[in-house]
Amino acid sequence: MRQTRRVELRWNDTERDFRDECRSWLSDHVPSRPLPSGDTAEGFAAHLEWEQQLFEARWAVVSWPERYGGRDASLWEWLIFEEEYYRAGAPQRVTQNGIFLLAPTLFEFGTPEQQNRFLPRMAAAEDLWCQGWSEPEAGSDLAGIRSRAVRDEEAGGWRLSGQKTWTTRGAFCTHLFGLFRTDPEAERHKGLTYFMVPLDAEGVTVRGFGRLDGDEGFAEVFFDGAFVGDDMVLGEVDRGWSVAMATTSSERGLTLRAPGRFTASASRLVDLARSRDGLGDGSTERSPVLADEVTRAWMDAQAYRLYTLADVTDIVEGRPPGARSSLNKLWWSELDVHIGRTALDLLGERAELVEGAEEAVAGGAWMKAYQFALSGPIYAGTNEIQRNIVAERVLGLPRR
Amino acid sequence: MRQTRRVELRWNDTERDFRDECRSWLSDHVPSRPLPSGDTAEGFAAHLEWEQQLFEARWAVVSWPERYGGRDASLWEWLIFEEEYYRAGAPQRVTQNGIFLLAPTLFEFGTPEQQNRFLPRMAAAEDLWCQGWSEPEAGSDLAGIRSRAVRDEEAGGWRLSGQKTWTTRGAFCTHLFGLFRTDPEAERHKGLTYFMVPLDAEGVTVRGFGRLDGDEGFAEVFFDGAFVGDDMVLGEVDRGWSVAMATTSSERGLTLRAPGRFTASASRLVDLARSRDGLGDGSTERSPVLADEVTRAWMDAQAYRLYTLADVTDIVEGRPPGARSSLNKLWWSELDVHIGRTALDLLGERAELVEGAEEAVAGGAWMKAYQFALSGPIYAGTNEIQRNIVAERVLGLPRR
Amino acid sequence: MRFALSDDGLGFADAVRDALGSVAPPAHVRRWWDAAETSLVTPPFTGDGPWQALVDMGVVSACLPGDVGGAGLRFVEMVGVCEELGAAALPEPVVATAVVAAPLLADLAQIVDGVGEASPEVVEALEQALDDVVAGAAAVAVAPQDDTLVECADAGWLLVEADGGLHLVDGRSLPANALVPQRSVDGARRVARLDRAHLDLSAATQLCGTGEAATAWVAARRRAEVACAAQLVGLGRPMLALTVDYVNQRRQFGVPVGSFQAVKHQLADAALHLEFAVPPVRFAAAVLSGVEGTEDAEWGPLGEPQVAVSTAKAAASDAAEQVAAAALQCHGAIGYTVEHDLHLYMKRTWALARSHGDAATHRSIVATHLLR
Amino acid sequence: MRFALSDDGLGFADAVRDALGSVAPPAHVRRWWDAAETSLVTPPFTGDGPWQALVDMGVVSACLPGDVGGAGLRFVEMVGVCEELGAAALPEPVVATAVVAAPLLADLAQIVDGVGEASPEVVEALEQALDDVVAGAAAVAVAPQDDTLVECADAGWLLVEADGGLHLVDGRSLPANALVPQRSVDGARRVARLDRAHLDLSAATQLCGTGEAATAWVAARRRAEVACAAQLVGLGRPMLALTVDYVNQRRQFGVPVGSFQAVKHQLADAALHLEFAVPPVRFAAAVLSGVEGTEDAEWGPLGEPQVAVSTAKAAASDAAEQVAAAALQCHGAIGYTVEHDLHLYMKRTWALARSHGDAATHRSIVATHLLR
Repeated sequence: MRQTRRVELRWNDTERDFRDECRSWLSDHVPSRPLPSGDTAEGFAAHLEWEQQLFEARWAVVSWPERYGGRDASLWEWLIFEEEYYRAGAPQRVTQNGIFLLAPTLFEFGTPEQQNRFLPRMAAAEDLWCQGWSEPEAGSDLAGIRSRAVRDEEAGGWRLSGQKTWTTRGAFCTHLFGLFRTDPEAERHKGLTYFMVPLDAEGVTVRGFGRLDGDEGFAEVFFDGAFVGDDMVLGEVDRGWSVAMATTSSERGLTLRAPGRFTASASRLVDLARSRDGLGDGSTERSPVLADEVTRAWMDAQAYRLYTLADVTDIVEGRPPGARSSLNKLWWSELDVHIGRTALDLLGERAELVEGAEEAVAGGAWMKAYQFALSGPIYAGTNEIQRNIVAERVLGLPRR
Repeated sequence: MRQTRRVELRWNDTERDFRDECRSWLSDHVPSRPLPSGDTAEGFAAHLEWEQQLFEARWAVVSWPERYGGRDASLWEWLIFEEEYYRAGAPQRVTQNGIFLLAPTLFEFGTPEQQNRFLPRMAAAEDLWCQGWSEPEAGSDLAGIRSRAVRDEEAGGWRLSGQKTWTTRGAFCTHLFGLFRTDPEAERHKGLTYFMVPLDAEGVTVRGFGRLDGDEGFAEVFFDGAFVGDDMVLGEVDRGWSVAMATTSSERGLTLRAPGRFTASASRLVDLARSRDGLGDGSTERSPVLADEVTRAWMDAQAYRLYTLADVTDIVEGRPPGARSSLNKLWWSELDVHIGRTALDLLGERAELVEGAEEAVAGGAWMKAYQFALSGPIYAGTNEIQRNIVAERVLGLPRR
Repeated sequence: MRFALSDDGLGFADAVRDALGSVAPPAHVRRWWDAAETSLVTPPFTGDGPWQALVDMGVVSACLPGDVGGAGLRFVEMVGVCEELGAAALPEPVVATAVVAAPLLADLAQIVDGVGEASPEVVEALEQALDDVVAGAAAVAVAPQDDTLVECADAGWLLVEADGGLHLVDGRSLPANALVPQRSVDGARRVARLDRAHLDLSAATQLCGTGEAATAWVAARRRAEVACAAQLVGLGRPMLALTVDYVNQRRQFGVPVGSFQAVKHQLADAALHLEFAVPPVRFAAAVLSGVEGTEDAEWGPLGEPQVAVSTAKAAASDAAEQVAAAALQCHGAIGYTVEHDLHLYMKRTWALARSHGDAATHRSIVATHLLR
Repeated sequence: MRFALSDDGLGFADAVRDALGSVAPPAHVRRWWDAAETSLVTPPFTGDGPWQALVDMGVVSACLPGDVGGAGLRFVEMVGVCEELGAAALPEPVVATAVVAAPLLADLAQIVDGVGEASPEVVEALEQALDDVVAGAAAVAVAPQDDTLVECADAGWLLVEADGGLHLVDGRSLPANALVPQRSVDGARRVARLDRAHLDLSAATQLCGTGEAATAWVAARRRAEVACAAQLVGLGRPMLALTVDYVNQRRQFGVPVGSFQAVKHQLADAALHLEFAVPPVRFAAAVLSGVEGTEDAEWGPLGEPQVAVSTAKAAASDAAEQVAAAALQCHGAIGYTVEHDLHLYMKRTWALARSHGDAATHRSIVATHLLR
């Protein structure tokens, strides 16, 4: 007879050891001064160095198999890693799009050759991947993709043409993954193929442009007959949509947004509120109102943490979350905006001051974080789309 | 040359005299104890007596011509009347649906005979009118009306059949106005005719049923071949939609909701907050958070008051508000819910106590008011419909 | 780490849901409403009906130790049951008796036994009260010193907090004017104000005044807060389900109302907040049950019992109210009638959202812990 | 009763809008952004361009009395102009000079004249400052004692509050390190911190310390608050208009994005709050201008100047931020780039919403008045 399962809120000894090792390494290695933004050329280089350090200490991809540079970490250990990583204030992960979006797809659809070729270099930050989902006419509506790949039988591959845009850190990366239309007759979700493309290929042009926060974080990528071989197709030709959906569900789901980031932000918000830059001596009527907002943000971060623990329990026990990952995305993205907004409200008049202003609190990091947070409800499927998904797939309302 | 128009925030002497007279009469006549709810049989009778008092003193329909019992009051004076009426805590107007919804239509579309026959009796609360818009299958979508009127040439009139529902105070009224389909071939907005129907006609059955707050405030009205003469048709046959639209735009617009009701509620909310039943001694952290909600409600009520003054200025100077009346309805209905909700939050545990509970604050009036307020975003075109209207007609978004 | 109901707790909750589905449908709730038309005294519930069904299932005595006839369950095993009792809007005072008062009685019996402080009369009364719970012969209610409303207008036993300690009062011997029933917007609620002037609190009713008793009392009040939160998240479910059914079926403008994005998004938001209120409620129950691991410093402030409790109640109150608001708005006029069942759940939500501390109060408690 | 802009005020606002449409398009704002890349010192604005155009139209000196070369307009006649200056996100310090500082200078000149308190040097400086405003030769800024940011990083004249009164300081004679420019998220903003250690506040700069001067100073700060509110409601308009254009044109899923109800409702809500923020702003301006009737007891607390002002600023801050949020969300990724103009308005909104007191601060002021 199977043993009765109980509520269990203790980390086991292996997990505790994992946390200790992780915490101790981070405490020794996290730069004491924040690196410059990884979305600028200068900052990107600094972040690459950091990524290489992570890789050498086997912290770059903890949940991957050891042969690719990981630690075979469990989902629980991965949560612990993320919690420690953000708690330590470690740098943003500029390798994130490859590791969190492409890699799960490679693990699922890649040939052994593709896996061996790309995964270790990705983990080591030798190949740097950016995503090529959006196009000028295909944002929320990914099925509207127009970029094309035309068969070049002679050369044994494909010729790519068209344009991708809003490619995060595209100007600094070496490779792009994304969908191209291989069957021009097919409509919408059909006839798309998932390609991996080296950005130094002939016929590829990358143009960086400015994001809201002023960093050159975005790029447009133009394809003008660029050639890629058959070995750069991920999954079946013309079946790219279902291949990509596995990736976007990672983007929306658990793997992109562990609670550690938000619980760490919420703790910093609490610290800000307790400081003189926040509520100060709390003597004004305004203070309790803002204290209430800080508390809401903290509570919502805790709810996300607990929800994730319940989610991971479900996954571990074989109850897959399915469309509930849309709930996740709604929660963390709106929580993140709320944390940022509350910080600005605490800072009051000084909220507008940014890096370079002597009077800026924390070097303007809160305004930067707020601007970053504002992208959350937009990218990876706008929150309007997510609410449709929740209504239709979780609640069962008619699709129309 | 026309005189330059300035900002002018003074009431003129006529208006001040009007206010004084009104205030003094109300102060002498408003019952010192609130009447029982006008949405119960017992309470309705008490309210009728009050309506008759109002009529005798010529306060029932101040903006109507004197020959129908009014005072030819200007829009400004009407605003003043409403402000004084609600400030004095005078009883709810059970004649409201006739006076505010049917009367403007009668003034615009009625024959002189109809006007002379119905308006004075309406003002005197001798005829009591309820609206018959909604049907089981036609709520937000009024064009889905199925009740029919079939021509009875011989009798010189029409035979009505079908069902109306959610007819406020239908069980206590004497007459109903509403739309019936006269051209069964016509679709949606076409082929409807605006009828006035005595509820004691043969073939009319009224069944009262309970509203959220427990009062028998709603009725279903069944028509089974009930006869009405041609003189009961308002406007042209088959053109009822445009006739009715004039009325529903009154329902949504200025005439139904003068700011006086909301500024008075907001003032009472402030009083509640200042009392021991509200924030008490203000010693808890909770208090400033609720004080902030009270302040928001008060400010929103003031904004509604000022917006209305600007609106009336526009109307008086010949700039009609148009679709902006949808903005009005969104504002007052959500303000009203916010006022009610904030009162419940102030009352905390005692918010649930209602009339008959010895511990209930103000006899449970706040819970009653909250429940009443909850109907605001639903009736007279749900707020979802209103937002569509604002988006499409004010902002110019595509109708789809 | 395993953050999910235990198999036992889940099985118990499922069994209770199934049972309530047949013995406590909305029509049952309406009978309590109807009874309130003529009298606010609690209708008899100790005969047939849901109370007896739950007694028979062992729900009422579940948290009592095995040696007095209970099942020795911890609160964390009962939190799913509380959700189900909420989802049924059950009028009977099961939650107040089973998870709040009964385990408190058991705690007090143990303390009295150890300290030997109470009079023989009260020791006997304590035994009798425990027997009554096991037999399902009486409900037990608590009456805190701050004179919050008593949640059962005619409990068989009453645990009254008064200066210096706790008193056990036999409800059946109370003067008629001691518990004054209060009419609630929820016609199936039976709440009362305790009029202490008509209460005889003597040494004969005094249970104990030790620190241990105070600790047990605080724990009981926290259980009451979390149990109330659990009922609130439970209440959210039928409101959401009724609404989803309605908007799928109701057509306007030629399409189901549920196909409009404005309706979809209101309900998606309501579902979102309801879903995210559940884990904090269950976590608080785990903390109050001393589940192993909850003492780990990694939890931070959330590991402090009152912070966990207040986080749960604030989240549940707000989420359930949001669901109620969305449900009413998406129903439109039909939801505004008492003929439709929605109001049964909605009014209970309004009441419970402000009972045992409203969201603002609980957030201010958390704020004090975080920002002090 | 006539609650609308006066014909003069409306005509002036329309004229300013027309003028700004040609002399201060978004490309003009971007020039200030570009200049900030290399230096935070205010780019020269007293030559050609919008400043001179507005000087020529009489905007900058409009609130000065006729005898010193102004038009003698009250603030209430300028509130529509402030809305337009906001709608253009105009970087030049027109608002701070024209409606805040210049009329304060005029008030002080009158007080000084009446009391005869100030030194001849400062009387002369006062005259010079007034002449500069009329000629458009310099901007004037105020520096309150609480060390809030100074809104013009290199004003020609500075009115500095210090213990015991107000000082008039010639900006061109300030040591380089006295006004420390602060980089703002809005690259077209030029704000600075006043470093009083490097300031020479002597009797030679002391204007007056009378009660009348204090009253004029309070009035100036209130004008600054309402003028900021007016700019915020102005800023809301281009953000809304850009968004309406975009969602009408942008297609996804085969239809314009603006046909989705979720987009419609966000924008309808934003428009609603923006529309309802305008009357409180204009009313506050009327109260500050002493428009006849504002002293009527019928206005209740709203008639108290600080209540009217704080109501206006709170409403405008919240409404403009709501419009900004809806605009960004409805634009999606394109709004998240600096190549699109939206961010020019949005970042100014973030800054102004918290300048001169944020919404929470102003609501707490109103709360104190209402609930004391």
